[in-house]
Amino acid sequence: GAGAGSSVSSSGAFSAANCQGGTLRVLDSAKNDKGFDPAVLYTSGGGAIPRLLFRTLTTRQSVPGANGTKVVPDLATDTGTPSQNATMWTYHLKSGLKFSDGTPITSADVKYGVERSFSPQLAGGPPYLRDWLVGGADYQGPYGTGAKDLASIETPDPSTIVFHLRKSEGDFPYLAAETQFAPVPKAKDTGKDYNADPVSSGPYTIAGFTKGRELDLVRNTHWSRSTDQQRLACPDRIDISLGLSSAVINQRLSASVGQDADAITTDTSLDAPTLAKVSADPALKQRVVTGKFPQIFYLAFDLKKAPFDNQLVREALSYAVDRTALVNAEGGTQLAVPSTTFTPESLTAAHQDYDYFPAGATGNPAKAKQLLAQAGHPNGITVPLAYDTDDVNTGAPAATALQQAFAKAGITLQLQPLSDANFGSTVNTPATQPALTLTSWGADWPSGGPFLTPIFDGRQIVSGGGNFNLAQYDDPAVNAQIDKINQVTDYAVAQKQWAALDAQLGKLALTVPLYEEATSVLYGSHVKNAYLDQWRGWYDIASVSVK
Amino acid sequence: MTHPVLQVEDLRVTHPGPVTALDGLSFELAAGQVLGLVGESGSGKSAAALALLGLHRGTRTRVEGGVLLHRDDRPVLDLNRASDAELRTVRGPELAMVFQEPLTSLDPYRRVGAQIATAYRLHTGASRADAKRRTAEVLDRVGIDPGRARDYRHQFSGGMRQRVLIAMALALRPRVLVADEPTTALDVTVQAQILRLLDELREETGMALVLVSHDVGVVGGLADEVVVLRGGRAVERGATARLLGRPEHPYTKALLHAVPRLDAPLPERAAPPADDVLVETAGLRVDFGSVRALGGVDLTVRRGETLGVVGESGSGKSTLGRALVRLQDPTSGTVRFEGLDLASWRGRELRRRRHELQMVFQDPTSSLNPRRLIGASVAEPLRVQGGRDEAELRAEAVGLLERVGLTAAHADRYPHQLSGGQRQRAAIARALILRPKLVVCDEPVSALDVTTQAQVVSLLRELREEFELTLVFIAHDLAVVRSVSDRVAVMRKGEIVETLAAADLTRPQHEYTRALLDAVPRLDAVAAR
Amino acid sequence: MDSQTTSAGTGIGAGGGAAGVWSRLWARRGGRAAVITVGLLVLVALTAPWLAALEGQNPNSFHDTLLNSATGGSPNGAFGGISAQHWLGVEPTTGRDLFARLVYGSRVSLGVAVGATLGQLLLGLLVGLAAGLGGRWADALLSRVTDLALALPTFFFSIALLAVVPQSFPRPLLLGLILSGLGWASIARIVRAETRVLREREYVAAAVLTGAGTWRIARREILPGLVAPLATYTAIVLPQNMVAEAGLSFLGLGVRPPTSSWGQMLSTATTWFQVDPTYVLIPALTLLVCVLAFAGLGEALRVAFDPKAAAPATRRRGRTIAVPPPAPAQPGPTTGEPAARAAAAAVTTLPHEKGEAQ
Amino acid sequence: MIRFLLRRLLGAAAVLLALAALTYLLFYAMPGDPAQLACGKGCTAPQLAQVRHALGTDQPVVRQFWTFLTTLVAGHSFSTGPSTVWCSAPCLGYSYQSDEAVTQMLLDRLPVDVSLALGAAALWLLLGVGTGLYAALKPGRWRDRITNTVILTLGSTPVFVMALLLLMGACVWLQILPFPNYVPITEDPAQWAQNLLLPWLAIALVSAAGYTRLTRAGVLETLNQDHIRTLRAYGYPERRIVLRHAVRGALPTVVTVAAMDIGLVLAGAVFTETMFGLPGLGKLAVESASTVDLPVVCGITLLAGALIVVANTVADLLHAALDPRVRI
Ligand SMILES: Nc1ncnc2c1ncn2[C@@H]1O[C@H](COP(=O)(O)OP(=O)(O)OP(=O)(O)O)[C@@H](O)[C@H]1O
Ligand SMILES: Nc1ncnc2c1ncn2[C@@H]1O[C@H](COP(=O)(O)OP(=O)(O)OP(=O)(O)O)[C@@H](O)[C@H]1O
Ligand SMILES: [Mg+2]
Ligand SMILES: [Mg+2]
Repeated sequence: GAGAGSSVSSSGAFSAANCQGGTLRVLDSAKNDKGFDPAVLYTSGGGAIPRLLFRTLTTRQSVPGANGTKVVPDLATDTGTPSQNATMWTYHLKSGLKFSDGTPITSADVKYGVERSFSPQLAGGPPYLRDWLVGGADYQGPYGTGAKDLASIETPDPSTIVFHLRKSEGDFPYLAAETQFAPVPKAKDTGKDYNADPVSSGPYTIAGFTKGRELDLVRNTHWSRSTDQQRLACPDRIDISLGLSSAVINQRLSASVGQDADAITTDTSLDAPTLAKVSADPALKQRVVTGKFPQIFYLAFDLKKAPFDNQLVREALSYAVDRTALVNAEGGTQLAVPSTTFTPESLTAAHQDYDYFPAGATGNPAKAKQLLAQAGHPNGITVPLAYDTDDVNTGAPAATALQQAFAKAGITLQLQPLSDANFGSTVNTPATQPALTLTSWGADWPSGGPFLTPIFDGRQIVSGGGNFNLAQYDDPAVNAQIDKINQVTDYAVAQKQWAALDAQLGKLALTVPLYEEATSVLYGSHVKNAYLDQWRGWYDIASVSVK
Repeated sequence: MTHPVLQVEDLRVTHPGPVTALDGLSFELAAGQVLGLVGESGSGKSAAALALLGLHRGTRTRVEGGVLLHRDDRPVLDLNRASDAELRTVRGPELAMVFQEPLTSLDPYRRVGAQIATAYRLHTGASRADAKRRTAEVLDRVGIDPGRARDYRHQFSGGMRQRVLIAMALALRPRVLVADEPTTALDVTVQAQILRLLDELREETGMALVLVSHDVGVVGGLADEVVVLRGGRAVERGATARLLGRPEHPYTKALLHAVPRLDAPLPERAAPPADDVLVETAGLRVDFGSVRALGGVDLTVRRGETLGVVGESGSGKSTLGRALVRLQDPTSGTVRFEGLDLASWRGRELRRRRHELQMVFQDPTSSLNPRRLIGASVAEPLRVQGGRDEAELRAEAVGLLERVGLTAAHADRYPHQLSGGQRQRAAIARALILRPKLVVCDEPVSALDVTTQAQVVSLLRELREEFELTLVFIAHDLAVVRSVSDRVAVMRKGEIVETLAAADLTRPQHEYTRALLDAVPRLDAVAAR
Repeated sequence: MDSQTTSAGTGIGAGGGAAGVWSRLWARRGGRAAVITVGLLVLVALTAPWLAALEGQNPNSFHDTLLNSATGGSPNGAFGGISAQHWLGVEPTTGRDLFARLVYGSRVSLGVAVGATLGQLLLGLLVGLAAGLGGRWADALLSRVTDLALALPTFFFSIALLAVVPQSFPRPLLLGLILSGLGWASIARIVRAETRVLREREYVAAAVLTGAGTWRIARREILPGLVAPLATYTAIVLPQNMVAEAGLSFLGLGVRPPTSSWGQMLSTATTWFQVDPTYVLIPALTLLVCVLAFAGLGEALRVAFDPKAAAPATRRRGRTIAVPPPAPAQPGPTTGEPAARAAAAAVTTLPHEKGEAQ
Repeated sequence: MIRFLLRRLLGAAAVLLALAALTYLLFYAMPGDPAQLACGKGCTAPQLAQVRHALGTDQPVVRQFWTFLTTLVAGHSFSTGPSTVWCSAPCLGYSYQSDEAVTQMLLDRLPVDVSLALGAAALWLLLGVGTGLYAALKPGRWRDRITNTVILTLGSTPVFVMALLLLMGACVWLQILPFPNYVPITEDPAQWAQNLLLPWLAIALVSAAGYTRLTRAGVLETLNQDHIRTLRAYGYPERRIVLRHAVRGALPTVVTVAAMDIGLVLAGAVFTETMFGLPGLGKLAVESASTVDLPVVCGITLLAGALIVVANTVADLLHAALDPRVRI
């Protein structure tokens, strides 16, 4: 990772032993008006703020650098024991674990937490559980009269929990880091209202919460460092301001006046103007950290629609791309890095370099024209391009940059902006899906599995919405290959195989990889031990200190 | 003769333009004396009146000459050269003014009592209680119940507002009162009351009065001396009786001649046959919400005759006129035109026959579309009828304009580029262009000068013969009505109190008619004084 | 008399002497300046392609070489990259030419503002006239509809509408339609109130007596009297519509890329204020000049349409009318904040008959 | 008076009903699917159907609207999952996004807009009427022109630009104020005022222009009226004439317009709220519209409509109170 070198804060000596005290301020643009229901949250690696409230069976390792992509035990004693073909996973809970109300955490609480994420009232979490667990497809959650529990999760004793999967999933320990695996005491479950005041199992608990405005966290006195190796929990209080404009957040962090000196943000990276300002100010530069969340921005073709059923046309588009303009449109080299591979470089283990259709830095329109002519379009083509207007990254700047570059190759892009509210429902439903979409895919955990499976596994094509295999690519051989890799429980081995699969698929030009995003973030001048982890490319609040 | 209180020397007022509104006016005024300033519209009367109080100051109007305020036979202040502060101290206690527009000269947002009291306190520094007492006193003096001091101006009638303004002046006991057309907006009966009031006050307090009016009759009744203004110049000046009895200047003679008189001989005219009824109303009633404008009017208009309608303001004259031409639907009762109920005209028939009924309105400014050329306005009825090209339209319009005493050049002007009399001629031309059978003239000459009024009245008389018109002539001026009408209907509070032949108007049956007659100022009586 | 030379005189009188208005407008210094500025703006919009060609640029071409990719894509060189090739510099992160975008943007900004204003006027005029001249029931019904439109949280509705309508619908047209669809109500109120006053005028009664129909009276007698207040109102709402477009662009609901408009430029530029002030100043100043010019034009028009403004008002005798509560005016639908309303209400206090209840 | 209010109330109810129906229709036509949004990224078709059912969006629109109305006047019970809760009238339902009671959400945010509106109105009136008078005292002179130009310039600045400039000026360059962070007046009045100062200024500076014009025009028009001449004829000092009497003529319109403007800000000042991060109705409106959060959208529309209608009524009443000639 390019940002690894500068990924640790440099503001004075930091000692984990006596970092406790003070109030950390967090300035976020997210409103969190859905609150914090572990069943509904869709986070990577437990998220930033949720990780302070919820402990999960496993979690990400909180260290700077490449080791940050490692999954480590949290509530559980290890990252899980797989059965022979990785269809059954067994966890044992540590002893002495308690909720913030003092009651002990049992395996039944974990099971209940997973079960309630199946209830339609609490929809919104990641789809894997429903797909992987035996009986998951039909399970409706624990609510309502006549509701049953989910038989494929067993709790033979209060500290043991066993998951039965319907197929091999070597990545299960990574999934177990999601908030759906946080314990929820059934007695305190208030269903839809739970999100405003969930029972904490993490180092902090909610003292005050106004959705959309502010969230105040104070220490959970029943949490102790002795059972938790991943969270330092330095500040005594964490005051989170929600719903701020991102321009204001960047202004406040760079000014770092008064209480803002103790401030960080969990969701607002530097925008281009601030970056330009920072570049000219060495003092400010000191307070910037960079990192990457493995996410690829790419052009998705619908292979079922002409002219993209023709590989030559897809190749032509691959050649025509001007990645320099795209990178500039995103705010320059500090905010985006060109990528010719689908699995980005930041997904280190699962990345293998290739560039089958070399477009150079600014595109090769001549080659593209030639390919188009070859494909029977000597006068160029006109195609629509759908993009998400509300997404700062895949939004208008990138779309217009593409439009300009493609114009040189005789490809006319008709921009088709979709608002955030419509983007998902339009693009991810095959019936309404546009032929060409500018979109992105990020890993739910740092592995090739969640990166490639939803996009290229033919069995993942769904007709009624929620379809991410936009190419609608279905090759039995590839499907079998995916199944085979999923059985591998050795992380390193599995990643090598995913990387090879990516390189193999790349030859077909099923997508045009464009760039991956880099994150640059400011933090207040008093903040210590602020680094971006490699799993999510963001701060781990649990390790930041203001003392 | 006593000492002068006000001495005016060669007063000149020049409006930006430059327009010379007043070109050298001089006079002296002693305590208790009344000076009348008469002249037609635009002759510079208001310019002079305003200059007497220095009210042109702060505008772009230039004032030259002297307005000297005397005390103990000595000039103490030249208003034209005084400082703003000096001017302020004499406005009110020394010089006060009553304006032509009683409707708007009071503050709409403040109680009338408060307005009098504030003006009083401003100059006397009296306490609130004293001011209140004084307010009650003066209101009572001008004949307004002091209890109404808490009302707002819109709750008063025109005459009452004028009384309030007089009371305001009275409160400060000014030595000179300038009254700029104080009765123009009022009914004759009310006018008579106000004039009487002014005269009484003059006698009581010994204040001098400058009475400005276009109406020789009004001035004549009160003034000791009269100045006749024309085009900003004093053309003649003299003691009232002499000037009215033996005018020397030809303009003064013309002015006096044009004043309609109740005793003027009526021209001989054959009375139209009484059985040839053109319009007939039966039990005509019109209500506006709770206001009854007309309360059961029975009226006949014979073909070819001119029926005059008189009455005070609000008596329902206009409403009656509008009902006759179907601009106003009756609440109950009928209007029959040539035996046919007007209400039965609908749709196409209404459009087709509508033009047989026409109206000439009181306000020549409002009755012509200000954004359309005169020619176009006159031709508009023809255009509605259709079937003529532009050249024909123009030819007809110009023809009629020439008939009413205008020229083709007037056709290409806008209403505001014409004088009031010219505008009224154009309006008459428009009413006649479709050869109507009935023309209702709603106070067609009330807004005009006496000389212009006389011209328009004689024009109507001529046209009546030429176009074989039946006229309903509405006016509040008895003399004017008498001079054109065959018969006169007298209205009061929405009802017709009596209808009599024009010749009999001076011998009324009904006491209301008599009261009306008595209130009219008589020139002859003055001249004889 | 030669009918050829004079027929113009009796010709269409309803227009109300455009020549007179024009000469009065031109006679005043402020009016002349406003007319010239507005004229120039319109000229710029009309000749945008030629102006851009004169500079040798087009509004949509990227210029990566003019940007510093390491510092957020800010332009190389001083003042936002102003140079002989790029008269007003280039846009950060894309390198698109700002002069070309500005002149092309004027087409959208002026177009939307003018279109929206015309739409508002047309709708407001139709509804207001119908209510003012119609019978009791028509008036009651239309007044209620107007009330409803006035009670619409307009800004909010425009957001919703912009989201509802398919993206394939031309954006500037949509903006114009939405702004006019949501902003007509206050005009309707003004027109209705004014019509009620005008229809009491005696020349309207005279027109009725000629047998003219309602429509003809509306067109020939009432409409000319509405021109002055509407012209003034137009000068106020037009800039408001322009600012409204900027506001919608700020929320990402304006024109679609790569089209430029002043609002779009301004909204993307605001965040660059510290780093590249010229980028912000250019659209901001343009907008300002435009607003001032239209405001000046409004004031000048008000005077031009009222030749007797300086002369003492003519007095009227007799019955007077009740003072109607001032027609509430509304801001351009998308300002969200009051700004325009007060300005617009100023129109309703233009001198016309102010009587009082007896 | 009573009759007027009653009639107004009836009219308002009709207007609000129409408003609600319009909103419902509008959002029904909107392509976004609230269920899809609630269901999340990996939502499958059957899951989507369940979520739709849970939200009630699988019902025909008329039915949904009817439910909305009955809920509003009679209350309704809602399932939270493990249990059901009763939402009493006036119940606007629960947000699809946050599962909060909409009535409560609105009540939480209203104080922000009330604070915003009242403070801003005080400022803009002060500024607008002040400059208007200042200009009217010497019409046509240079100070009149300069005031006019300055005020117009401020007035033609989009609110979001004004807000940005104020933020940059006060918080970044001069650092005389901290970045605004809304504090309820009940918690700390001083902090409340300090934090709202910039938002107030932003709205006031932009809005004052209208009031300057209105005041200036009103005063000048009144100065041309006959009753002012009467005052002059009685030796009233010119200053007193302008400041006490001519102002009176401008007042009814100014106050009327201000009342309506306050209604508008109360109904949500989107840009100011967005720029200063104020958790008010305007921001909520934009956000809920973009997430097709139908109950919130309808709730806000109704509230905003009601506020505007109330403001218009108050404006009429004030006008009548200030102008003795108007009767209601
Ligand atoms: N403000 C002004 N600017 C230019 N000319 C004016 C102005 N006021 C009055 N005039 C002109 O000055 C002349 C005298 O006007 P003044 O008002 O004194 O007449 P008047 O005798 O009072 O008439 P009326 O009987 O109509 O009141 C007229 O020609 C009039 O047109
Ligand atoms: N449109 C109307 N609405 C309400 N009341 C009206 C209306 N028109 C006239 N009135 C009232 O009806 C009565 C008669 O009015 P009308 O205009 O017929 O009187 P008039 O004799 O013509 O008075 P003037 O001499 O002042 O013209 C008055 O009390 C007047 O206030
Ligand atoms: Mg006069
Ligand atoms: Mg009348």
